[in-house]
Amino acid sequence: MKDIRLMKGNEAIAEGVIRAGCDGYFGYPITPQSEVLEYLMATKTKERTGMITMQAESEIASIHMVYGGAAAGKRVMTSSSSPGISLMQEGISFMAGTELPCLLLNVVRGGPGLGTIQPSQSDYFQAVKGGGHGDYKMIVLAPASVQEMYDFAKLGFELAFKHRIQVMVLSDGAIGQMMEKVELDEQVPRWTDAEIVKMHPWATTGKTPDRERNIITSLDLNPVKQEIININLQKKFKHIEETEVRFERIMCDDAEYLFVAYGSSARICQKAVMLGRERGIKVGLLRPITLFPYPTHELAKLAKQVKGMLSVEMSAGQMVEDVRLSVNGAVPVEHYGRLGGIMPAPDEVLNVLENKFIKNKNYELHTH
Amino acid sequence: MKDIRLMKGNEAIAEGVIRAGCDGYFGYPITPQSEVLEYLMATKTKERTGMITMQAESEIASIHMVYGGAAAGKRVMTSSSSPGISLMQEGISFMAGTELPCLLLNVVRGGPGLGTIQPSQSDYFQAVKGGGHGDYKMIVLAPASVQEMYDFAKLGFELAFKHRIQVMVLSDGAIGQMMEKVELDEQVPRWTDAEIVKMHPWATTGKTPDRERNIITSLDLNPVKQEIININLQKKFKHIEETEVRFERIMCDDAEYLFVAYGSSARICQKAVMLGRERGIKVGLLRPITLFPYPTHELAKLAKQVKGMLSVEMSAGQMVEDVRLSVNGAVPVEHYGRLGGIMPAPDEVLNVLENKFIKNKNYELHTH
Amino acid sequence: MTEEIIIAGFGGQGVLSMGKILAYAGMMQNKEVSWFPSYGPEMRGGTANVTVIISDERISSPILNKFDTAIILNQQSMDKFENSVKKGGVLIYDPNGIVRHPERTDINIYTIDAADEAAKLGFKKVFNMIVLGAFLKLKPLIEPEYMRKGLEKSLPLRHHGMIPENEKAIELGKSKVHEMLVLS
Amino acid sequence: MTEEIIIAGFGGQGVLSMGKILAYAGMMQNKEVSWFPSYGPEMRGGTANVTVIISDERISSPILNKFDTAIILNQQSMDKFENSVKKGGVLIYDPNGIVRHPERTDINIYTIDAADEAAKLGFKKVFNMIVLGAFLKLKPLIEPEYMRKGLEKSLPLRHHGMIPENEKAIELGKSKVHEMLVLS
Amino acid sequence: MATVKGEIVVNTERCKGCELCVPVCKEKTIAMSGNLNSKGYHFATSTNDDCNGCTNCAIVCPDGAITVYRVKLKEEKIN
Amino acid sequence: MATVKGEIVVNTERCKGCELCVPVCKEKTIAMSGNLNSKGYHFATSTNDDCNGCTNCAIVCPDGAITVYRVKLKEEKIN
Amino acid sequence: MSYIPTREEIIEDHDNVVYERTCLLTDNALSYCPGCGHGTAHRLIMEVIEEMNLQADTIGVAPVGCSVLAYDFMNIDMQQAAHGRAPAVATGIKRLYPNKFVFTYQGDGDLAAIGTGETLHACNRGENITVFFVNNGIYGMTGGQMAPTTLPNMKTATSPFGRDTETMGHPLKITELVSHLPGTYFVSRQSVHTPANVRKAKKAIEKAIQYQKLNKGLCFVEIVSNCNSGWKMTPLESNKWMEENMFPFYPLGDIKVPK
Amino acid sequence: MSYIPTREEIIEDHDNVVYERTCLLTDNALSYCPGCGHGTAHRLIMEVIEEMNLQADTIGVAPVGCSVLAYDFMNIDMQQAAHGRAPAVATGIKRLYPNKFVFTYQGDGDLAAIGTGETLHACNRGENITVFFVNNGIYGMTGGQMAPTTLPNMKTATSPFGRDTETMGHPLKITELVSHLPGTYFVSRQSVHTPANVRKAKKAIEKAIQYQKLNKGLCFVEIVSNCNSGWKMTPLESNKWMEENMFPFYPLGDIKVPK
Ligand SMILES: Cc1ncc(C[n+]2csc(CCOP(=O)(O)OP(=O)(O)O)c2C)c(N)n1
Ligand SMILES: Cc1ncc(C[n+]2csc(CCOP(=O)(O)OP(=O)(O)O)c2C)c(N)n1
Ligand code: SF4
Ligand code: SF4
Ligand code: SF4
Ligand code: SF4
Ligand code: SF4
Ligand code: SF4
Ligand SMILES: [Mg+2]
Ligand SMILES: [Mg+2]
Repeated sequence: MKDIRLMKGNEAIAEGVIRAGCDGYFGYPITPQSEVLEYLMATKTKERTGMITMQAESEIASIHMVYGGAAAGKRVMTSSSSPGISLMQEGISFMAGTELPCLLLNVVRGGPGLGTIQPSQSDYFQAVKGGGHGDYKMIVLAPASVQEMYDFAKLGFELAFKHRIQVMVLSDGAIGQMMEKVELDEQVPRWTDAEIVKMHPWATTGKTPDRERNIITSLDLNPVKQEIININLQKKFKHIEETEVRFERIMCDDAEYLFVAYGSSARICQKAVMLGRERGIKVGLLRPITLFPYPTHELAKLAKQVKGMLSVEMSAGQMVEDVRLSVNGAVPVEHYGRLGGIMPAPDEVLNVLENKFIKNKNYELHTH
Repeated sequence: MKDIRLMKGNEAIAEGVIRAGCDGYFGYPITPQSEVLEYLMATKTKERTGMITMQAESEIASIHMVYGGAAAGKRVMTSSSSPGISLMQEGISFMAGTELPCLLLNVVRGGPGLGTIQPSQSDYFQAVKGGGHGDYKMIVLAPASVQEMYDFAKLGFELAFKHRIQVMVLSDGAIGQMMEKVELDEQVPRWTDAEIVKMHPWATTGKTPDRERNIITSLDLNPVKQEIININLQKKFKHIEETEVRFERIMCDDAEYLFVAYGSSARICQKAVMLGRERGIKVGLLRPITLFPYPTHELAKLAKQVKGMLSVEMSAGQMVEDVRLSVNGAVPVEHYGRLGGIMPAPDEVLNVLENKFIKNKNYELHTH
Repeated sequence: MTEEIIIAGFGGQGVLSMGKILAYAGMMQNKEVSWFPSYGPEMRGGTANVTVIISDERISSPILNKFDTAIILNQQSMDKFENSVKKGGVLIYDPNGIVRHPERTDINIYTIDAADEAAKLGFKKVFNMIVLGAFLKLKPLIEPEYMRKGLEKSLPLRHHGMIPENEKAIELGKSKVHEMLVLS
Repeated sequence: MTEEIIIAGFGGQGVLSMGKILAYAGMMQNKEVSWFPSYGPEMRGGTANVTVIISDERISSPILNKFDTAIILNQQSMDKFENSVKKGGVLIYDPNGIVRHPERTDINIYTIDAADEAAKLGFKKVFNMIVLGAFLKLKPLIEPEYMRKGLEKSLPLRHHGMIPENEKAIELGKSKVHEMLVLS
Repeated sequence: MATVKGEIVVNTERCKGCELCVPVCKEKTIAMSGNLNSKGYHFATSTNDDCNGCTNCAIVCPDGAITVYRVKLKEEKIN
Repeated sequence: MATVKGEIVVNTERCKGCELCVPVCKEKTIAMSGNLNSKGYHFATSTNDDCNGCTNCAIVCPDGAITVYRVKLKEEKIN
Repeated sequence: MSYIPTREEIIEDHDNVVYERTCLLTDNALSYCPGCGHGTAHRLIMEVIEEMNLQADTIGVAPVGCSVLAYDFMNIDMQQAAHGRAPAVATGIKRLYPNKFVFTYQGDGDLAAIGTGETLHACNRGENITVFFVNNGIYGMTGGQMAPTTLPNMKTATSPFGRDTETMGHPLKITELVSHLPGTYFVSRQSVHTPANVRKAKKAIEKAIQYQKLNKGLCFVEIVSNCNSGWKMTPLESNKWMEENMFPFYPLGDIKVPK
Repeated sequence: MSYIPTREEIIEDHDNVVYERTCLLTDNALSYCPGCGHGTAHRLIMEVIEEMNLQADTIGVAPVGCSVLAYDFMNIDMQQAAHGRAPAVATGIKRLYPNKFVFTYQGDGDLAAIGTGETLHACNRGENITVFFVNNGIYGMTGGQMAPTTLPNMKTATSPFGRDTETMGHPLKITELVSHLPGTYFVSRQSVHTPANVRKAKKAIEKAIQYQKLNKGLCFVEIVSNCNSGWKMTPLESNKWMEENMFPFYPLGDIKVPK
């Protein structure tokens, strides 16, 4: 029998990581994601699977505990919300430099600063362009449902270890706090220490006589070597761009106008597509699931078909840059966003699309 | 008589802030910028102008000391290099949310992680797109000489207070460590406390009976109010985009090909322009001085004139996105970068330009 | 079938758990459901509301500004949500504490004296179940057996003894809802 | 006039300060100058080098890979920079400790026995000034009065007493540089 | 016999009904009202004439809801 | 009279000429060489036969440059 | 017998007021739960500032925690600091305004978890600031998670089976710790749940402010307080629980006094 | 009289070796300045790990500081941690590998400035890790700036006129501080500049490792060391200066021992 539950997004991903065989969670409370740590504590992960759940003294400590565990080959993660994720930027850059796999969850709230605890998507740049220093990318997964919050736990760990990369689940307060039906799957067993030694020969598990010592470091003072390290990193990112793009096409086949939206904005746009079709507008939705790698080619293809694209984000215009870079001037790309924790409504975004592209009025944007 | 000195870039900006009437510097050592704090300490700022120079326990403490000082209307600053700047991202986002003026210096080194201490330009995204959470922008000044390191101290404080915004001087290890001639100007007097009360009525200087209490906060839990705050912020950024763009055109008037480069890369490209002209190539250089606001319109204009643009950065390709967004497909835009602390040479970048656009060979990029 | 519901009132009135029971019951009856709360410290003593959607199809937006049904339990929520009911939709409210009654004529308005009834029972906690009963009378989306399953799933084990009381309250609610005369 | 110079050797040989004195002197003579060092912990006991540019015009790139003159003070630097001298350019080196001598035939190569001369003087510290003298002999960019001003500006006051010794060492260097016979 | 007489005034809108003021009143002057304020709280109220103005209630009130008054009674000297 | 005899071997390429080993040798066995190693350091060297293998020099050497040997001398019993 | 005035007569005359809310508390209703000690702590600090006539000279720093909105209630110039960073923020202010009175107001999560470094170093440097530290053994604001100061076996949202000192560490006596640093001048632990304690706490606050005016270094006043919501008790129960459980571990009184 | 063997005879026979560099130090030349105590500290730790046969069970954490490259010298699995975060990194490892021997190696800037929070909380939680703390009173790596442990009036690149305790604070005795926390089990301060001190330091290191194997909580071994480059002295001068100036302030010996 299928194991179906009604869960909050935050609970779903917590249950998801347990079932994905996660070895350790290290985190610090912050709204709207504290349920992740609370759920893990309440479910006694240690007794259930042996997974360690630990409240750290700060987000900075959390990310470096993750670093330590990841560098020893374990499936580890942390979660936070915007201000806490900002504090982790140095640590994330260190994990990028050392190519350590891990799962990071940002349940985004409105910024800048302390901002608000309401949902937002204004951390796109930070997640996708790199909020830390140096040239690096993370794989960024954008769940649009509680089920995906659950699913991306397992997918996240898989991708993280496949590519030795940090995977960030970029969620938001709405997805984190809402309840939906979730179908759970089987428990993936945690790796034994012996399996880790075998599967991850780079991991610092203790130097045995049969191999050289393992070193996890992001430092090389020799610029020639450092450049090679960086070039190899870039090659990896390129490879990921070629192989790991994920997106969902909703009513795109005959679309004349396109919403581009991820996460909870995509849910809103999905409804707007339905409303639009009722109004007789041939509108579709391209929902990027991976924000890095971005579905650039898909958008370039769609640019040949549609008359205009509207990037809908709960931000002042961040992802829209990637849409524009994808279509490279081939078709008008506009942005519509709500800020500060406000979520747009389906008819609202549909009206904007109509006004921008169809009625061609000089529509007054909320954000400018 | 003019006061001319031979100084390191780091020393020049230190002298610059003193003369710009800076009230307080708070910082933590890190190569390649520790000379800033060392110079300030050695020059006894307290005795010279009354300026406070303080070594903090960390970069995080530094940025929040800056927050405190700025919120009380003082001209304050911090400086660091890449990993230290990553640690400040939460603090910077708080300053953005509270619209506090300050001067920030990033003498960029190679990343990600601990990386190297050699010069790099791989923190462009962090500085320009926003490494912290939320929708915000800083004014980003990119000095290309020691003189500009000096000049941008004063300019930086002026812009910071004019717009109540954070101004980041995005330098790099090369500009920070090299010595050039610097012409110093007169000491700008530090503001008296009374002047601050007058000039900055928002500053928390102690509530007097003649006014309401002043509050510096980035929090508003009411999303409607929070959205208004954010919209006003966006309006400010828009205004800055309209009024504060700075760039330098070098041999652009008749250019058929264009380098786009900032900071020390621009110095290299300037030499490459000279070499190119010797070879008979009509090549020019557009040097953005402000990275935000970006010289989008200037590049869009130049896109009508040139046959190709090469963005040269000591990074895997960051500013190139802004070049592409500016020209919107009108002209091919390529990127050339060296990584990990390596600086390209003038003939090297010229060769790349020739090969990409003129000989039209399939030039093998270093970075891909 | 898709039913889009907003439930809004004071924190402490059981708004969120009423939504949760409804969503659980819908899920047990094999429907798609979503439950989206207002959250955060503003809930402390302030207002609380939750959007519940029950549907036969995959749910698109869990966040809405128009609803098939609004269940309104204080004045603030009335001010906020009266105009969010779709034309022809349903508004149910408890008149207790309501100063300005709804004025729309293009929707169907019902009242339920849940606070009074709960007080009469001497059992204030079932207030929200009485309201839920009123809703279910008007929108019989969920069959009683699934309501029970929903209660079982959403209440912690130690409260399962209370399920009969809750069911009774639901039945009471069903019997006490009545339509407001629209004077137009 | 633009002169692009690399000075390279061990940390401790006074490479950076030699470049600094040259740059200061150039500045005093109203030229444009730049001084760009290798920096960081690799300097600890490792190699050190500095690019100095002296020019009548605004200096474009302070970072170069081709030089008019290379002043080379150990083997590692010879290996690294011999090929960076422009065709027709100048390479000056101290043969002390050099195992593999320069082999290019399209540049002008000079030697200066600065270590030996300094040892003879019993005053090792002026080693770099002797080298600087050799350079100035070949490239008399800076007039002696500005060299003195450069020394004054770049040395801390407490070392000003040493300026005459430094000047003498420069003169010594000028007299001791000699061209290498190119066997080709 | 009391030589002072006190009175308290509770700002019923500020009062949150926490009841902290009740036990600290030696004179048992304060009790919680059966009525609610606009925020739904039962507020504190003065229930007898015994208040001596000691201010205990006011200084433990987290919401600064109580103002205390006191007058000295002009006492006729006995003896 | 010594009942043991020691010897040290200095890894002259590891030695950085810090001189820390010199004063800790009670036997005054160690001195700095006039020669330089390839990194330019004057290295430590054993200058007499008095080493007793006490290891003092080796255990203060930050660079682990000294190996110490010791043999027991077969002593003829007097008395 | 004397004439006994009526209630109306008494309250009509403002001269009869022996206690009223200080004007340095705004008219905004406090956002705290009923019975929460934060309100009393706010009031005491504002009373002292009023009495010492320091309003125009005061710059306060609010933390992240339930008291994040302190600036809505305290009628003084205030800055809201990022979580844990109030001591750094206050340092920045005080260094630039050595003659102002600068204080931070922080919770236990803010001061003793994420802000440990800033707290310790401000104390160690002997910054001339005053730290008011409200220790309620829990993260009130975020819904009752474990704090560094949570007592052994105490149940919170993130220690639902009680704080297990084996894996979660012992409660951190940060106040004792900072008292060991030469930079702290006056360190005291108080509570505000009874009239007597309120009076003592106010004395400690007065001293702390006095000393700052004399440039004596950092003064640190802890207030052990209830978080009845987080502890899931009524206000009266929570104060009782506090006396029985918190005070034995966090004994009240001065910890470091000037010699 | 006995036969006295020749030098060649003695060193020919490996059985005669009474001291040689442990095989747990790699062949890489140490990157430290001549005479720097880091090298000796490295060696002692590696000797003990060798003697206790722990190589396969050890995961070390290198800091940011002069010893950032410790992994080039220690022949064990190692992770390089961000500046100040080694205790958090070690916590992450140890929680997931409770049977491994996990240690951090940190400088005073790393451990007592930027890393204060991580240090204190790892100590407070009683993480079963061992912290080796090399206190040289300065930031060696970055060119000799002031550290939290810099002595009063000591000149550094950022206190060129001497550490002014009025504005820069007093030197921080972090070791004494952490010894007050219930989570620390064994806390000791040693030096490695004389044979006798080296021997004592090694004993302390042995104990610290032993106790970790017994899951006793956090063990903390400070090594007061020279930074002759930063102090601008010869190695011998610097050791003398250390004895005369550092030891009075940072007295050697055990600070907390198991009861
Ligand atoms: C960087 C960051 N991390 C986490 C949070 C979430 N957060 C807000 S308040 C708080 C703790 C509050 O506890 P405490 O300081 O004890 O104050 P109290 O509410 O108990 O008075 C936390 C973790 C935040 N706002 N910012
Ligand atoms: C986030 C960050 N800030 C600053 C630095 C620069 N930095 C490198 S090492 C160091 C201090 C080293 O001092 P210490 O820890 O005492 O070690 P030592 O070199 O003295 O052994 C600093 C500040 C850095 N690498 N990262
Ligand atoms: S002032 Fe004293 S006597 Fe009067 S009501 Fe308050 S506590 Fe009671
Ligand atoms: S203490 Fe204050 S808030 Fe609490 S019941 Fe009494 S008057 Fe009301
Ligand atoms: S082993 Fe002892 S006696 Fe021999 S050289 Fe070394 S210190 Fe001297
Ligand atoms: S202690 Fe070691 S490094 Fe120093 S001089 Fe002696 S052998 Fe050489
Ligand atoms: S949650 Fe706790 S600390 Fe916060 S206001 Fe309520 S009782 Fe006070
Ligand atoms: S700088 Fe100091 S700590 Fe670093 S290696 Fe040199 S002597 Fe040692
Ligand atoms: Mg608390
Ligand atoms: Mg140090």
